[in-house]
Amino acid sequence: MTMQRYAEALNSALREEMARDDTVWLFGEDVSTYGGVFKVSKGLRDEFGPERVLDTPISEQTLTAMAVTAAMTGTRPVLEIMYADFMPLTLDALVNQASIYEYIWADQVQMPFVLRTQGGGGAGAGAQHSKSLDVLVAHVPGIKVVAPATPADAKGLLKAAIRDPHPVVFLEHKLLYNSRDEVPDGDHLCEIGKARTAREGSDVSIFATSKMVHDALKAATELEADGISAEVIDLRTLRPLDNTAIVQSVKKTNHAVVVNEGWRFCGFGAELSATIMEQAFDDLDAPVERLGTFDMPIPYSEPLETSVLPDAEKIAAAARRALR
Amino acid sequence: MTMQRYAEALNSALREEMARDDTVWLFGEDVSTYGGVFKVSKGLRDEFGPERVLDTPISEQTLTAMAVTAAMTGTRPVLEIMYADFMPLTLDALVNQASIYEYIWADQVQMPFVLRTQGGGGAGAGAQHSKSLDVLVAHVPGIKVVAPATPADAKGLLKAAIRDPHPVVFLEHKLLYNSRDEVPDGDHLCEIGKARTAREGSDVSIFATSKMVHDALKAATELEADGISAEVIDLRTLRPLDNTAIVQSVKKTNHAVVVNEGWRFCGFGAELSATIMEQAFDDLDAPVERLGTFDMPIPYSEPLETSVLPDAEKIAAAARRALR
Amino acid sequence: MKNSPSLDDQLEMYRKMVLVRQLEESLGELHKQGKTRGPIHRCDGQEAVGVGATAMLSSDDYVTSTHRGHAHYVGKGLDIHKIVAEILGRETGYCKGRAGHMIVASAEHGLLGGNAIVGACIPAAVGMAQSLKLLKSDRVAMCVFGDGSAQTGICHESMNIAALWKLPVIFVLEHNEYGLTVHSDEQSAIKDLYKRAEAYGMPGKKVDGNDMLAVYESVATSVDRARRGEGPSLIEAKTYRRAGFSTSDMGGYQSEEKIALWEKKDPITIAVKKLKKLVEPTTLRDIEELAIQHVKDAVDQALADPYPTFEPHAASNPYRGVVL
Amino acid sequence: MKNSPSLDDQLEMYRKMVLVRQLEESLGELHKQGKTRGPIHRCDGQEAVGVGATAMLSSDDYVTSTHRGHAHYVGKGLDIHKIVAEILGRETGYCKGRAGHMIVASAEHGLLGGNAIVGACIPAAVGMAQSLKLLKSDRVAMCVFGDGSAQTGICHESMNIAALWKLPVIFVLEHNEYGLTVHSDEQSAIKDLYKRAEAYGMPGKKVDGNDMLAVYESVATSVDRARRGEGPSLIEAKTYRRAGFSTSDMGGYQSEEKIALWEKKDPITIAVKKLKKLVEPTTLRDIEELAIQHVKDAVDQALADPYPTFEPHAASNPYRGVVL
Ligand SMILES: Cc1ncc(C[n+]2csc(CCOP(=O)(O)OP(=O)(O)O)c2C)c(N)n1
Ligand SMILES: Cc1ncc(C[n+]2csc(CCOP(=O)(O)OP(=O)(O)O)c2C)c(N)n1
Ligand SMILES: [Mg+2]
Ligand SMILES: [Mg+2]
Repeated sequence: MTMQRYAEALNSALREEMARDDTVWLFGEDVSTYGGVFKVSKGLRDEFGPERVLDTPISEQTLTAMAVTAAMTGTRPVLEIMYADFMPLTLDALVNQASIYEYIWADQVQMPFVLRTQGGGGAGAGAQHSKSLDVLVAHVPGIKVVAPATPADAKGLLKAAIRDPHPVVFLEHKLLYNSRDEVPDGDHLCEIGKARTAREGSDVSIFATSKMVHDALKAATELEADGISAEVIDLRTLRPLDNTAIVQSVKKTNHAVVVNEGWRFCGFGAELSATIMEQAFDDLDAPVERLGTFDMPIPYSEPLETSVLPDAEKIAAAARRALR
Repeated sequence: MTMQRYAEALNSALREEMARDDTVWLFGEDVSTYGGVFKVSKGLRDEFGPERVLDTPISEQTLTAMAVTAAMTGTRPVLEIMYADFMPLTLDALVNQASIYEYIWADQVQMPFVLRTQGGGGAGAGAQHSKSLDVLVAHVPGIKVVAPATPADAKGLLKAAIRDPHPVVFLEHKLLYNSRDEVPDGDHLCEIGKARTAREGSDVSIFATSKMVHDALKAATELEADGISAEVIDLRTLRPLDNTAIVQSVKKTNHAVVVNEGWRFCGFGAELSATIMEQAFDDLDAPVERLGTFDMPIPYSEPLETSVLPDAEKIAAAARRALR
Repeated sequence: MKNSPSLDDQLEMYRKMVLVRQLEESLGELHKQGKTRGPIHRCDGQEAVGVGATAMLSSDDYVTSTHRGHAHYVGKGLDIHKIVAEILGRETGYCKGRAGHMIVASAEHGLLGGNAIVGACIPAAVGMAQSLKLLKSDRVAMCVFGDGSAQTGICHESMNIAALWKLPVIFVLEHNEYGLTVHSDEQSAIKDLYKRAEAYGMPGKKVDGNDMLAVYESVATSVDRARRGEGPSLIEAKTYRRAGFSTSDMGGYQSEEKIALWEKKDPITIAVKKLKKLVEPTTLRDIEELAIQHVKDAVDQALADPYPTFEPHAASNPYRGVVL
Repeated sequence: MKNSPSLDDQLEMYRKMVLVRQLEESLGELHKQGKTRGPIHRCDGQEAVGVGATAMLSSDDYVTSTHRGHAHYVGKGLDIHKIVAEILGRETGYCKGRAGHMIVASAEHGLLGGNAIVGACIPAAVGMAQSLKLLKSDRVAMCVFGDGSAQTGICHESMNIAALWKLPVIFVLEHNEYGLTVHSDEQSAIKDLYKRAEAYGMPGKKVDGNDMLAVYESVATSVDRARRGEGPSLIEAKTYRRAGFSTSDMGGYQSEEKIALWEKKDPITIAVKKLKKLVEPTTLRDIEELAIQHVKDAVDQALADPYPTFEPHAASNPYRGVVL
């Protein structure tokens, strides 16, 4: 085990995979000379050369479309889209291109590419640089969507994503890049599609992804003081969803809170909530509590931004409601 | 009352609103000289002139962005996007522009524009021309989303959408354009945000939008033969959702099926299902049954396409499961 | 002369043009008989572009195409029977009937593939070219796209990136004067789109799109350039869409005189006139008759072929754990 | 001379440049003191573009801007205190602190507005211009955007549409050699982006972006042209970004010599040199001192202003019927 920041763990994952497989290449705005605005690709240009680590013009739509076809013709692109807020620009290439070809072309092609981006609020980045928008890609068949909460998972999942023969959207969080934790040494891989129990508990299950896992853990600590034992499940993968882990936890606790940092209405939390209800209806003693960012633009000013985002306090309150 | 095709009802709505308010104008690919590929804007160029009915280059992204700012500067644009499959191209303008300004700019502007498009499968149009993608816009705060199922609602909702001071995405269905039904005479308006009971029933509630309302009605007829009384609620508006109507119906029937033509995973049905569970948990005797298009690209060949789309038979089966 | 096709090559191109012509006429016939599903986009009168532009490529060069791709398919060597079978949604088609008339692909021929999102084939070729460059291959990627597509944002982004990175791409702009029902004069203020090449720092040229030899020679020069690693070129082939946008086009917006004028400039007539100076008329007649028979047989066979049956597709994440 | 500013106008432009310079320096200072939130995009050294390009506009002409909009705001007449208050997230800001540093707008000044989606201000101006044309107004819409933005697809689509429809738009390209950390030479193969105007059939010209008079004269000619209904123009103003991308930029990729070179060409120095021939030095010194004091007062006041408190916003569809 080595202590690493989340950004460093991602950097190691990229480095290791680029060293292992010389068809892996990186591109995106500012990823090369500067090493990425969040420094995830730092040093890789020097190590692997400017042919394999490319700065690009500001052309998200085309870059994504290029990733799709580069992937079907012999290389493994890893594209960085600087903010998740720009995912709408990538969506035609995902929905109308990447999503369809493996099935529609009857398995004549595969598309091993990774689209990395980062989202989330809390940094005062304003309405155009703070959104999650994870559900926009999670809705698209044929695209896997992962969202690691810890440095270890960041590394293991990114390595798995790069090796995956199918398209993977890899969602990072701007407030996690500096978080430090232990990362297993060696060729550490995490299986895409498997949830992780971040904390065991028996009264209520809190399902979360990305930064919300940490808020859920804080909420669990808070709840413990009240004698409430909360289980925190880090889903890690949004698509395909680990139904088994979800049902297992709800069967144990009979109460569920789902928390996702995207907008609540038609957000990823709705899928979680519906899935729990469908698959564990008889085990539920209360309706699933669902939290998301308030259904409105994310404001800039700190007190306003704090009000609209889900956090530990709101999660704890939701858990109490679930148990009421 | 006059018998009108859905396309004609839309055409009347556009004509009446353009005559009533000369700041209303139409633009989009093929809407002017040809009158729209589905003939919704037929005759309007002749009547209102080419300045108010404009054919455009194939530039969906910019056209949508233009609608947003034209609407905040004194006119009321109605933009036609030929297929809902192209909505990803419109999404930056919706998510990062239209969605944010009223709130973020503290109500200095309003954006009365309508984005009309049509989606749905069943016409053999293939994976890039058959999708619904309604949830992609329904997720976005500040954008109303309506989806009429009948000619009367098509007319009444489109007129209301054009008069609405806020952005409205107006979802039509390619297989409904030729459907005929009675449309009230005179200045017929439908309130955005209100569901409609398409059929009363007491055993199970089926919630649907757009073409699925008709499939649900067929399913209800089928179920009736088995002595099952199904209520069909045409939601008409996806956002804002008519929670009152939903809860009212579930309180009566205690069983619910939600059916939406978009993909099932993270689809609009997930929101419906979660909402019902949250708001009527104690009234539910069984989990909400959720139907959508199978989570895969929509294939071209007829037997394949038929297999993946929801239809009356699948709805009836879901209702039976709900009642089991 | 360098970049002039041999006599055999010319005869093969002639044969392919006749194949395409016969294919288009047969498809038109099948449509009238109600034996096709969805619209068919015919390319009668434009055969010289697709056939002439692809004749110098080898099967491991890539071509990306549009909704109007029949001449590109045949030019790239695809089998007529498997094309027709795909268009008719049969199991024996290139994509087992899943893709349908607009998205046909054959990986073994490097045709990846038809694309019904206007403009999407442009970045697709750029992505492939980037892969080829990374693989240090001297293969090339070509996109053939319409005058309408040239107004899309991705066209700009793609040309900029391809020229900047000196990618082995050939941009073949098939200017047939229409984007659906809208004349090119109403899609752009400039007539000669090849001039835009300069805006990206790459060579641009114009060629008579109805003269297969002229197309061949112009494109071949650009292909050579690309193979030498000198970067992309834009070739604008001027032609005319005689057959209407698709079989569902109700017409009325193209002038009869213009169509008649272009009928006189028919690419097959032009080819025959030139070839008659080089071979006996019987040679051409034999080729023609065999080609016509070939298409007839292919169509008959395809009509007798079975439809596919539905199976979920793992990579595309079909319904899982859900009763269908 | 026609399109030359009067002496009073020149002095006012000078005053505004000093205001902007002082604003940038104060914001840099506040950032260092940890009193700002999120990055600040300074425009020191680029004042002549924003101020020179907007000086001939009236308040009901529209301007759309970028993440680096301070000179555009001040040029368009916005109040320094309300700008700073917005940047500091205070209730007294132009947008009550909701917009923050990148999306400031003032409807009464026609500044709609800053935009942190690269390129998005370009179609925004085109949409406004289309409204103005429909309203038969002789007002104009201007977008000021960067060299990086010029590579986006919407830039192409917007210029094509504006030129085709002869819309009253002025495209002011502020070429400061960088898009974030990437030099313009790595974003496009051509150096002079104004040449692209030809690709759309509109006039394009280049101007010394550090000379406020040159900018004014060039832009004023285009504004007149637009007011006469003769359509758009593209003006490329050559300048240089001395201050790094933003306050969070760690630098290291811009050469010291280049920065020093451009410091010699400082727009304020150039303006002073010219103005000294027309007025007493004390006049300039008075203007400067007053401007500096003005910014100091504005900053002090803003720092003392209250933060907003959160309220849901009806038009943006906040949580409804849900316990928060
Ligand atoms: C993004 C997108 N917008 C609109 C359409 C509808 N559409 C299909 S083909 C077409 C015209 C394309 O014109 P052009 O590129 O010149 O091709 P041509 O049909 O002339 O071969 C349009 C508007 C589409 N398929 N995709
Ligand atoms: C669509 C989009 N992509 C990327 C970014 C991140 N980004 C912000 S500013 C910038 C560079 C813009 O360069 P330019 O247009 O030249 O403006 P400048 O900063 O030089 O004023 C980038 C890449 C963004 N905000 N929006
Ligand atoms: Mg065309
Ligand atoms: Mg710049």
